Amino acid sequence: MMARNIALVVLQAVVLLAVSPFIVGLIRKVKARLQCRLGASVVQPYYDLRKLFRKDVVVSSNASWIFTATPYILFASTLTAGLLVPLFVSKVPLGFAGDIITVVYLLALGTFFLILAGLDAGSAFGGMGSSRVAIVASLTEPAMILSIFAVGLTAGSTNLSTIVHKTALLEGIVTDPPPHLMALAALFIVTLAETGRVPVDNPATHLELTMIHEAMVLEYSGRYLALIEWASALKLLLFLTLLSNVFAPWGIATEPDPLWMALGGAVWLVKVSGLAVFVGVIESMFAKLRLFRVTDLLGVAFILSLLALVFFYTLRG
Amino acid sequence: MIQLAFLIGLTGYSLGILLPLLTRRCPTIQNISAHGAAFLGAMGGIGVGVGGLTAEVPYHVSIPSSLPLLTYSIRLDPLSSLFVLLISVCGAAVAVYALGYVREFYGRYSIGALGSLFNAFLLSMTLVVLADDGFFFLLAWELMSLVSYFLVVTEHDKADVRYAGFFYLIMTHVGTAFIFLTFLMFFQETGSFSFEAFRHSAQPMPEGLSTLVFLAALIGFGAKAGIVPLHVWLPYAHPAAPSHVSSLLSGVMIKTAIYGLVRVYFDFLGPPFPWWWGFVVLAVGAISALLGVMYALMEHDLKSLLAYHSVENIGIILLGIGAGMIFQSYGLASLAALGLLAGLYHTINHAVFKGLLFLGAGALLSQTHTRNMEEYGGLIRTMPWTAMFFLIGAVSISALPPSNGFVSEWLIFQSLFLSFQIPDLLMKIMLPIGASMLALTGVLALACFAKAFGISFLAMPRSSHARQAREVSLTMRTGMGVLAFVCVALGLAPMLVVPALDRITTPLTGASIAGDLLSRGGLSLTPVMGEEFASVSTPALGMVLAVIVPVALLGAVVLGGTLRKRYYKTWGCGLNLTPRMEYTATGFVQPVKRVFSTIYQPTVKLETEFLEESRYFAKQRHFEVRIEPVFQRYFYDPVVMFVSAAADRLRVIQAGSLHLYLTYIFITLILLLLMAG
Amino acid sequence: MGMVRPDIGSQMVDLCAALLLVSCFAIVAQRRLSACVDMFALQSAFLAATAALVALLTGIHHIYFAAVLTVGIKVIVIPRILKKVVERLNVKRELEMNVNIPAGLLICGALVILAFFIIRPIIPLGFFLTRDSLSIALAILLIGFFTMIARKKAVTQVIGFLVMENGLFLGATVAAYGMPLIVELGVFFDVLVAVLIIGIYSHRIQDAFDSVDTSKLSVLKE
Amino acid sequence: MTLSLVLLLGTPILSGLGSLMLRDRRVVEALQYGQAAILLAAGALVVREVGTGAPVTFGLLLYTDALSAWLDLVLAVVGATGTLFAVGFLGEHLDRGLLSVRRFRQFFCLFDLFLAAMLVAVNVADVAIMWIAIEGSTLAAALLIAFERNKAALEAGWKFMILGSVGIALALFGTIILYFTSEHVLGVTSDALRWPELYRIASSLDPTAIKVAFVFVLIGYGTKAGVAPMHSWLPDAHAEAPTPVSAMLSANMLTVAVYAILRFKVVADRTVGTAFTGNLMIGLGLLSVAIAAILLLVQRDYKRLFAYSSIEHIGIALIGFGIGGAGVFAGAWHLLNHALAKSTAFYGAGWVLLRHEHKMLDRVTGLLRQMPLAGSAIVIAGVALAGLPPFGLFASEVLITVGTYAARPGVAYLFLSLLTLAFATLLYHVLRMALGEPTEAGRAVGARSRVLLSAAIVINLSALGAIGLQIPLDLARMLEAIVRLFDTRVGIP
Repeated sequence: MMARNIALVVLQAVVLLAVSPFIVGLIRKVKARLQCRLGASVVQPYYDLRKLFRKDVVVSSNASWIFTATPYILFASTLTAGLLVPLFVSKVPLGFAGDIITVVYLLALGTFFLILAGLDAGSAFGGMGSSRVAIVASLTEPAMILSIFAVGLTAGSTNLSTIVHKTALLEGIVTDPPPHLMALAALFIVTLAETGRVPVDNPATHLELTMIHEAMVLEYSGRYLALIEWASALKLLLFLTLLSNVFAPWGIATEPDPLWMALGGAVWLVKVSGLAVFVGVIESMFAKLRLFRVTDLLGVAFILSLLALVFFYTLRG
Repeated sequence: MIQLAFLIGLTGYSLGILLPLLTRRCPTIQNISAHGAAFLGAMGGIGVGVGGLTAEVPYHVSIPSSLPLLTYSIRLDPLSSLFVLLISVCGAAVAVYALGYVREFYGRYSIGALGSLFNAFLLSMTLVVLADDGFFFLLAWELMSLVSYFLVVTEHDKADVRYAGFFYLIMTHVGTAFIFLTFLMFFQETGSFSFEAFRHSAQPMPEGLSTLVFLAALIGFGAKAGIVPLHVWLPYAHPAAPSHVSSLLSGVMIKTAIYGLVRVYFDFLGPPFPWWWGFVVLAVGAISALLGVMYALMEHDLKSLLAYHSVENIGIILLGIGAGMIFQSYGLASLAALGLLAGLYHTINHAVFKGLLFLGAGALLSQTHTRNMEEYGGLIRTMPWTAMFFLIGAVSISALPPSNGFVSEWLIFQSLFLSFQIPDLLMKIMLPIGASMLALTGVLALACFAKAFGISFLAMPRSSHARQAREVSLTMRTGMGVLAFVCVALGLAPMLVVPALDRITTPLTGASIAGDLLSRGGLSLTPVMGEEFASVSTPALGMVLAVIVPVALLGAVVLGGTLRKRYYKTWGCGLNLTPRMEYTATGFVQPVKRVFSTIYQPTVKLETEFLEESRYFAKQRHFEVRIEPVFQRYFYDPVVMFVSAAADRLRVIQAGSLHLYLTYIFITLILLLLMAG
Repeated sequence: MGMVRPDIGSQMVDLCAALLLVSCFAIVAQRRLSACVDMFALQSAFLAATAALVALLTGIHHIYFAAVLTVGIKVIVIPRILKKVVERLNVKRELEMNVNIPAGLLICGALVILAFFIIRPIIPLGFFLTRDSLSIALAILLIGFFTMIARKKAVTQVIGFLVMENGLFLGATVAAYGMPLIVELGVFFDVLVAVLIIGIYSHRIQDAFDSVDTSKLSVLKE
Repeated sequence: MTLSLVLLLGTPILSGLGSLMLRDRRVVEALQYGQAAILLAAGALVVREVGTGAPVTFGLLLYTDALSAWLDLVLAVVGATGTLFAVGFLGEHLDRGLLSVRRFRQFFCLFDLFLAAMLVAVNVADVAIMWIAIEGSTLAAALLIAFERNKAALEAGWKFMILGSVGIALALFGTIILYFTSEHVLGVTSDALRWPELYRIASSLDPTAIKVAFVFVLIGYGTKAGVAPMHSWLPDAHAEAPTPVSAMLSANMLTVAVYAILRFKVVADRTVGTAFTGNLMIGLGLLSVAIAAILLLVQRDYKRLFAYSSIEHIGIALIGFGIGGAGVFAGAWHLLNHALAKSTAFYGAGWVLLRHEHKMLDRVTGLLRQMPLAGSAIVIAGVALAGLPPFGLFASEVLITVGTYAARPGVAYLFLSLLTLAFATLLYHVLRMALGEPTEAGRAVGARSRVLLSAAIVINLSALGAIGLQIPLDLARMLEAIVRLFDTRVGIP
């Protein structure tokens, strides 16, 4: 039994690492298409990663060991968070190690070290990025915990595998749509904010007035930059998986036999790419918000998730 | 075993009190004798604590005193032995640290006084936690406040230190008055001051009286713990003390207030109490947590930042205890045990990492001689060990996995989320709102400590002090190292801590939950409802992280094929970067200040001095931002105004004229004669 | 001592006590300082007479001795000291007052009523001969106290104090046929020393403040 | 037994007269040292003998039971250290040429007679003789207060003299009424005024007369004890008198006046029941604590500061005695500790006065740095007077609050808040003086007097510390005897 679990965990890690650059490529492709230009191919991110891994690393003379350690800590914490989320089978083997709060705080561990790395180089850009991420993160994480928990209440648990397993068997989902919809909206806003998509932060720009995530990683190069890019892609995939599996887990394998898992995996891939396309469309439709409009948007997300929680009790009585 | 440990502890501390005063001559002897004796005493304390936790029947000894109503009686039940253990472990680490830190005070302040007061402080705290008689508890409590006052004003040549000390002394005394009222009401009911009588009072307290007792205890112990309306003295007093003392003040002394609350609510008042008590404690906890972290974010003096964080963490502890009390009032004993256990776990964690952080701040202060973070910078290169320990403390206090802060905050989250089992609708909604405030607090704490660590340790030194800083002495490093090790151990090994805590919560709440709290052979924590509800296993998380990092390292090297690394200037749009261009702490928190400006009501002052020639080129700019001290302005100043106004008006009765004095006597004589006639 | 029937005896004692009370009112009504001193001497004389009468009627000899002492000290020695103080301080005759004379007299009247009201329940306890003049003794005590408050001059405060002493002495003789001898001696000795000290004080105050107006003595505030 | 009583009373009288006759300064000082030593020894002897046994009498004149022995202890200890301090303090004035040897000898004559008068007042059996002794102490005190002959001292002395005499006169009238009622029961005998007889027949005395007598006594001796609203003379007298005198006034004279009130209370309780006297004393006590607590805040002179603190503590003791039962235990314990702490505070203040030659509170800072022993004396005394644990006043204040709470919770809340206010106001000034950097150098004190001053302080502090947490056995037994004395159910031995 032990060996099979470990194999499953490794499989999940490999799948996550493989699919995440594809998702980023897909979103860029959709945006390019909507701007009536051909755009790079969907697999371009893989080439970028390979190029970056081969390049030399340039490290700032002011920086300390934190600067060099942060990429690895960020990559490890995001991957561990990924391993806790059910992808293709509802009972994820590492489920006992953590629940939704653990996932959120693992991501926070990554953000914490990213903020420190931003400050470490001593440049104004890094400081600016860290300061902005501090306020954005402090508004998104509570919203994230509460929205997932609002859904968790239907399953009576905060453990992701249980939530997915119960909702997958069509038990709770139909009964009270309003709180679920609110929680879904809140989580979608959080996804855009955490992964630095357009309304909150423009991933493609290097203009110091607007960039939040990019500013912190400005100093990175070579394999460090590759790891960080890969980690942010992983984070994007993680959020999309949460959106799809927690709110619409149909088609996921409920028992760990290979055939069902393969089918579940395929269904998961389709759902995630659909969401990626949707994110691409959203990015093309909206312009980037001013920084202190973003905090109002995130305030809305926080209130939405809180209301989802409150409505869950009041409506069901 | 306990008697032996008790004797060692007592001799250690009393030696520590006497020795420094006798050896007048050289400060080093005084320093070593004081802190050596303190270390010995702390070892004794650890023995007592461990003995108490493992002993079946509580160890009890009482010496009658010649004063009526006062018996010097001591009782070592699991709750007090936990706190004795806490005090002794932190005391031992701080004693080792102080050996190096106090060297800075040679020649400027009397080391003998500092050393003996330090020992008296530790002894009085241990006695507070062991006391089994109301009168003796009050005596030890006042002694603790008095000794800690004289420790806070060690550097009494500075005016703000004196003000902070006096403010602290008055607030603790007001607190003690309320605690005295609580015991008075118990005395009224049971006729004696002994805790035994409080515990088994014949008939339960009448409704009105028990509410009075609840409020008086909350205010009394809250004033010492620093809950929000009564917290204003804390950010003055803790930074003013020498760092090794403020580490004990913030880490351990405010925990005696938590001990008091738990003792009065769970032990004396007994389980069936009205629901709104738990809600009041929860609300106070949530508000203290949120406001504590918000004011901490705006603070740029490292030690008062840490002091505000103590207010925040006390709030989090009260959230746990409040949730426990709510469950208790609805008869859900096992959930109440979970809430209380989470609160106590966070108490231990906070004592350890707050102590560590203050010791770190002390190390920085001893090297740079300033507490202002804006003048730090780049200290990680010159003080690597201190940076490492401060980082461990920062990770723990921000509750990041797999640290100990995360475990206790996770437990408190779970106890708040279990609210759906409460029949009453209002409570069902209130607890998750408390959870949302805890989530917001947690993440703001993360931002605050990212700022504290980032601005102080990283990038380039911003002042000449920071440039000349060197690593601190070995004793200070070992002191911090011990606390850091305990911090990590508490994080990775909850399965050791939980059974010990369970021995405490079982008698208090009547439900033992150690069994179903630890599943998978103690690997993971599952709150009461079994694994499928929720479970976390920090050891497993730690292992997975430990596996992925080397794999990523190897993978990066294999994929890339190169290991070359070049050092070059940071990119500054072509300019070469100077420390003035780095981000400052004020800059870092400006977005937060702007988002939450309704709470802060900031006042910004910007004066620009232009060149004579043209109005467009500024010679000098002076920028100052000030946060509105709301509580001080609308709560404390009016009280002080009222008292001094009353004093001025009353001054007229001593107007100096003999005839007026004679008239006083005449009128009193006539009135009393009429009364007697 | 059966010479005089008891009720006539108590009436005679009451007569003397009444005379004493009238002299009290006279002191309060005085405007000039030296007249005050004379009035005090007169009152002490009445007091001695009362004491002698009581001694005569009850046959307790040591009261005679007290009466003689009163005459010696309070009628002759103390008025002379006060007269000397008044001349030396050449304080102007006019008496400044906190309370003008009509109001003073009204208050003294109220005090007498109050004294009667307080002592009335105790009367039956006393000796038949002298029991109803105890309330007069209390009245004199209160009036003496009031004169100390009403007048500004240091000397008048002394006189007020001495009137209180007279009230006390009358109370002692009336209530319990005089205290034991040593007590009487002690009381007299204390009164004498008190007056001496007050005399010394008024000299020094006169030199230091060149006025004896006690309202000037209010430098020491709260 | 009578040897120790005679020794106790005789020594101050002899040394007072002696210091008048002897010409040479050194001899007078030696006399004073002897007197201090004998006082301490005699005090200890009296305490040992009276302890639990029956009251000790010497002929018809002296009558020392547990209460008197308690006061003897207070007078002996504080008198001894006060004499030491006085020799040091006045010796310094002599060395600085501010004083002639004649005035020096006059001072000590008055000082010892003042102490003797109080000792007699406490041990004498007859109420009237007690009155005479207290009157004698008032006269001696009046001359001592105006010793320095400046304007302020004269004014303070005058006020003390007038108010004191008025108080004493009222007390005498109360004694007369008591004599009047006791004579009604006992007939015209000379021992109608002796305490033992009064206690024996107390239950058969006339209630209304005793009520009126107690009112007069409470107002009269209350003025001497500085109970509000008759306290107005106290701050002026204590501030202007030479410091050893203000220490004696504060620690001893107020306590002796309270002793007189307590003696009458024992009689009145047996006649009228404890309610009447209790309520009166609690009311006046609360008033004193309130006035003192508030006025402490606006003080600008550190001797006046300690004077107001005396008013507060006498008020607390009165409340203690007013409650009865454990309150009496606490009240007596409070008086002893207050006397020790207050005299230490005045010794410290005196040393500071010698050094800085002015009494302005806000110009004195950094005492702990500049004058370690005087500074720590003031700080430790301040801490003790604020009612903090290691010293006895904490225990007595807790017991008294418990007593008032049992009687009426409202009074207990008021009492506790007043105590907290007094704690804040007193420590505000004391700590402002003690901490910080010294601003004024002041004038150094001669070596000889420095030894004497520190001796007085050290003896007092060690006594205060020794009885802080645990009462010595024979003192505890004596306190029980005092409690029995006030217990109306129990007959008087």
